[in-house]
Amino acid sequence: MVNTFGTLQFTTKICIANTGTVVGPVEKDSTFADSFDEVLSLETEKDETNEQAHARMIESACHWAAKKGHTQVDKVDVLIGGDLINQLSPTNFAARSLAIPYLGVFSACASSMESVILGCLLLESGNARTVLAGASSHHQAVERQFRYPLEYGTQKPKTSQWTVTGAGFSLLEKDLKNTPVVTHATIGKVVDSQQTNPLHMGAAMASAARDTIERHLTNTNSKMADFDVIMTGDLGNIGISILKEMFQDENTGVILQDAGAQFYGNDKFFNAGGSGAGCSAVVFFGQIYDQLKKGSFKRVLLVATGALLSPLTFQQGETIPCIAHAIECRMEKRG
Amino acid sequence: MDQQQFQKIVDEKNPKVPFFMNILKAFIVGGIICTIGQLITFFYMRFFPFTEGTAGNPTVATLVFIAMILTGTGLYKKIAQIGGAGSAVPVTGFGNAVISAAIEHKSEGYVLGVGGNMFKLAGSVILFGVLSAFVVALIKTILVNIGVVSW
Amino acid sequence: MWEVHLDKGKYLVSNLHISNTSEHTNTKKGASNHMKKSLIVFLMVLLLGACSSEKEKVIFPSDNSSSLKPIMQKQDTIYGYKSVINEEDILVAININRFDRFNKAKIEKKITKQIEKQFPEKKVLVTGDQKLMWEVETIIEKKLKQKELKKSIEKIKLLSKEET
Amino acid sequence: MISSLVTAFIVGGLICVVGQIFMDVFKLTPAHTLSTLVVLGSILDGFGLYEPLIDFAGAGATVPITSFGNSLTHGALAEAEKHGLIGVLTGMFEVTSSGISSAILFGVIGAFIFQKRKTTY
Repeated sequence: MVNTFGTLQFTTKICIANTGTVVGPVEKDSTFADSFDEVLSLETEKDETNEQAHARMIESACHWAAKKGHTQVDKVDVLIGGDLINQLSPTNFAARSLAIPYLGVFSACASSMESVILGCLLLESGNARTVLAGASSHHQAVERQFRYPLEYGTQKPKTSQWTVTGAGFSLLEKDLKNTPVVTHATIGKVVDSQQTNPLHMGAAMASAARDTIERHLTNTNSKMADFDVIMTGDLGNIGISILKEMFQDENTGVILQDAGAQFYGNDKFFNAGGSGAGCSAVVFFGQIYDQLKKGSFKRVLLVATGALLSPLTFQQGETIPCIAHAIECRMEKRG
Repeated sequence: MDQQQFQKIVDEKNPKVPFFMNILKAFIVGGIICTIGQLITFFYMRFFPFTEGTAGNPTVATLVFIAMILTGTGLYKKIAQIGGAGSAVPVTGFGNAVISAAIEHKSEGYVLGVGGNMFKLAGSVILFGVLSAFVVALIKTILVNIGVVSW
Repeated sequence: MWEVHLDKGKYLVSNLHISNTSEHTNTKKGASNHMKKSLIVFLMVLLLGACSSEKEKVIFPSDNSSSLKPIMQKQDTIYGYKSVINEEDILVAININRFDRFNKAKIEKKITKQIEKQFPEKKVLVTGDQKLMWEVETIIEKKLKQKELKKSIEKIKLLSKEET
Repeated sequence: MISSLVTAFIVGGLICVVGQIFMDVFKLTPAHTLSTLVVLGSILDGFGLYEPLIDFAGAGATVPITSFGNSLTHGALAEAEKHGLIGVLTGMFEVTSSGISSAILFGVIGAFIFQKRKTTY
């Protein structure tokens, strides 16, 4: 396992056996709608709190991943997951009912890739045979904690993003045939681009994404053109345009894409697009995973971007530090 | 890629805020809410013993009631998306801030949830209202006692 | 700079140089321009409606209105008044011109002083309040006699003193 | 009748435009904007300018949040006139009480009646 400036190379063949993605009702008409396993009819049932609904969603995503990976959840060695709520309480409650060894991780909206990286390290060191790794977010629970109460009437600026209600979990195993393989990973650095506006996450996270992508490319001495797609988590359409501007020398036209920007198509209501830990999770483990398995993508770089602010630090006038974790997946030729 | 360069790119990519349209919409929505307020005032003056001066109080209470209905049914945030300050500045905006926080934190119970979080958004309005009223009244009273100003 | 040509001559709107006016030229020009025009016409109609007024000058009971009428004629800031007189009370409800309502308090004081000079022995109440105007109108319509007249005048006086 | 509706529309709209300018030009959050407007309301009443505005515009001046600051100051000044300095404290909520009490009351009733609903957009 060669570690050059945060980039890990996995010598053993770590495969994503299968994935499970569950989304809320609002995400029914997203551009990636057909790749989701389950669409909930209601975000929160009648007498359920947001956190209980959030935990229920995580559980069903894990069950989907295990079922599609031809195993049961209680046979999985470790569950690694995270979300955006205080002290990861929804994931903790889901892990309580899943009753398997559990590692909670937090790096805001980059938690999905962080949990996959940790899962790969566990598998690489031989200390686990199967790992469930993923992340999730829930609009009603997150909106209340980070921004305003749901019914509060404010005029959302064009730079604001809509937190996706979604849970995406992947089942990681070793040495499987014709499944996508995680070959490299880059651990993000906390980068602060002196942004203070919590309603303009794209600008805050863009430089963190750029730093991780650049380090990944130099450490694996490859170029952007070698990849079918480099997809960031939730920069939103303004964030991704900033990122493209920063890479303007290389031809980033088609390759550099953003899950959040494309998530709701160009529906003006969602302003700059989707965001949240669930956004990168359900798109990477849904749409991108299906494309890899079908073989239409050979080599992809998935960069989940997270803003490490809290309502407290924002009110104390701090700027917004951000982080971006990345994994590189390949699909070798069939047979 | 130093900070200035990055900031230049960010400012360049920032979508321009539609000033004129926002101001126009705020004017229209604010005006409509105040006109409704005026109609309510006339209603109270016509059927109840309220004069022009005293009809303000029941009007405000009725508008907050309307804000409760609109907030509960989820319409207020749609109006606010169009109106912006036009729906936040009138007293219905104050009502919406209190009521949306109350509805939101019901899951934590009435004492800690609703009680503790109700004035999360609107509390500052009361604080600064009382503070500024105190300071202004103090200054004016002192000036009057010195004789510089009359009541 | 943004202008609207109406039959009443030019009406300059928002000569603030707001940076976004150029934005309107390229993005969805038709929709926002159409909306702006309809909103401005709507505004014009509202402004025109501002100068309707009813002219009514009534003194009740009219027999001893000799010295009150000249005082009321002199007032230029009101466009109508209704007044009630009995043994020791004079009650005058006035309709103040819209733009003079800013100094409604001063106008009321001024007229009260003039009437008190003219009727030293009477208690005078001058008010621009719409509610009291309606009350005075009901008195005049019902043509109340001495006892009810006195009672309703007291009621109106109490009403006007109310604070909250 | 009509003219007071029109002036209420225009004056109310203009106060909201001031709020919108605070939000868009000075980039203030809604809470900052409302607080500034309340302070503005009480300062205006200190100079005795707000009462004539209410006489002129009617609901156009009593509905916006500036009237909350105004009625607080007005109550304090009225009481201070009678009882001197201590009146500033005792008179504060003399005139205005319906705004806050109705907000509290309808807040609790609203929390009681309205369930959380599906996120509509």
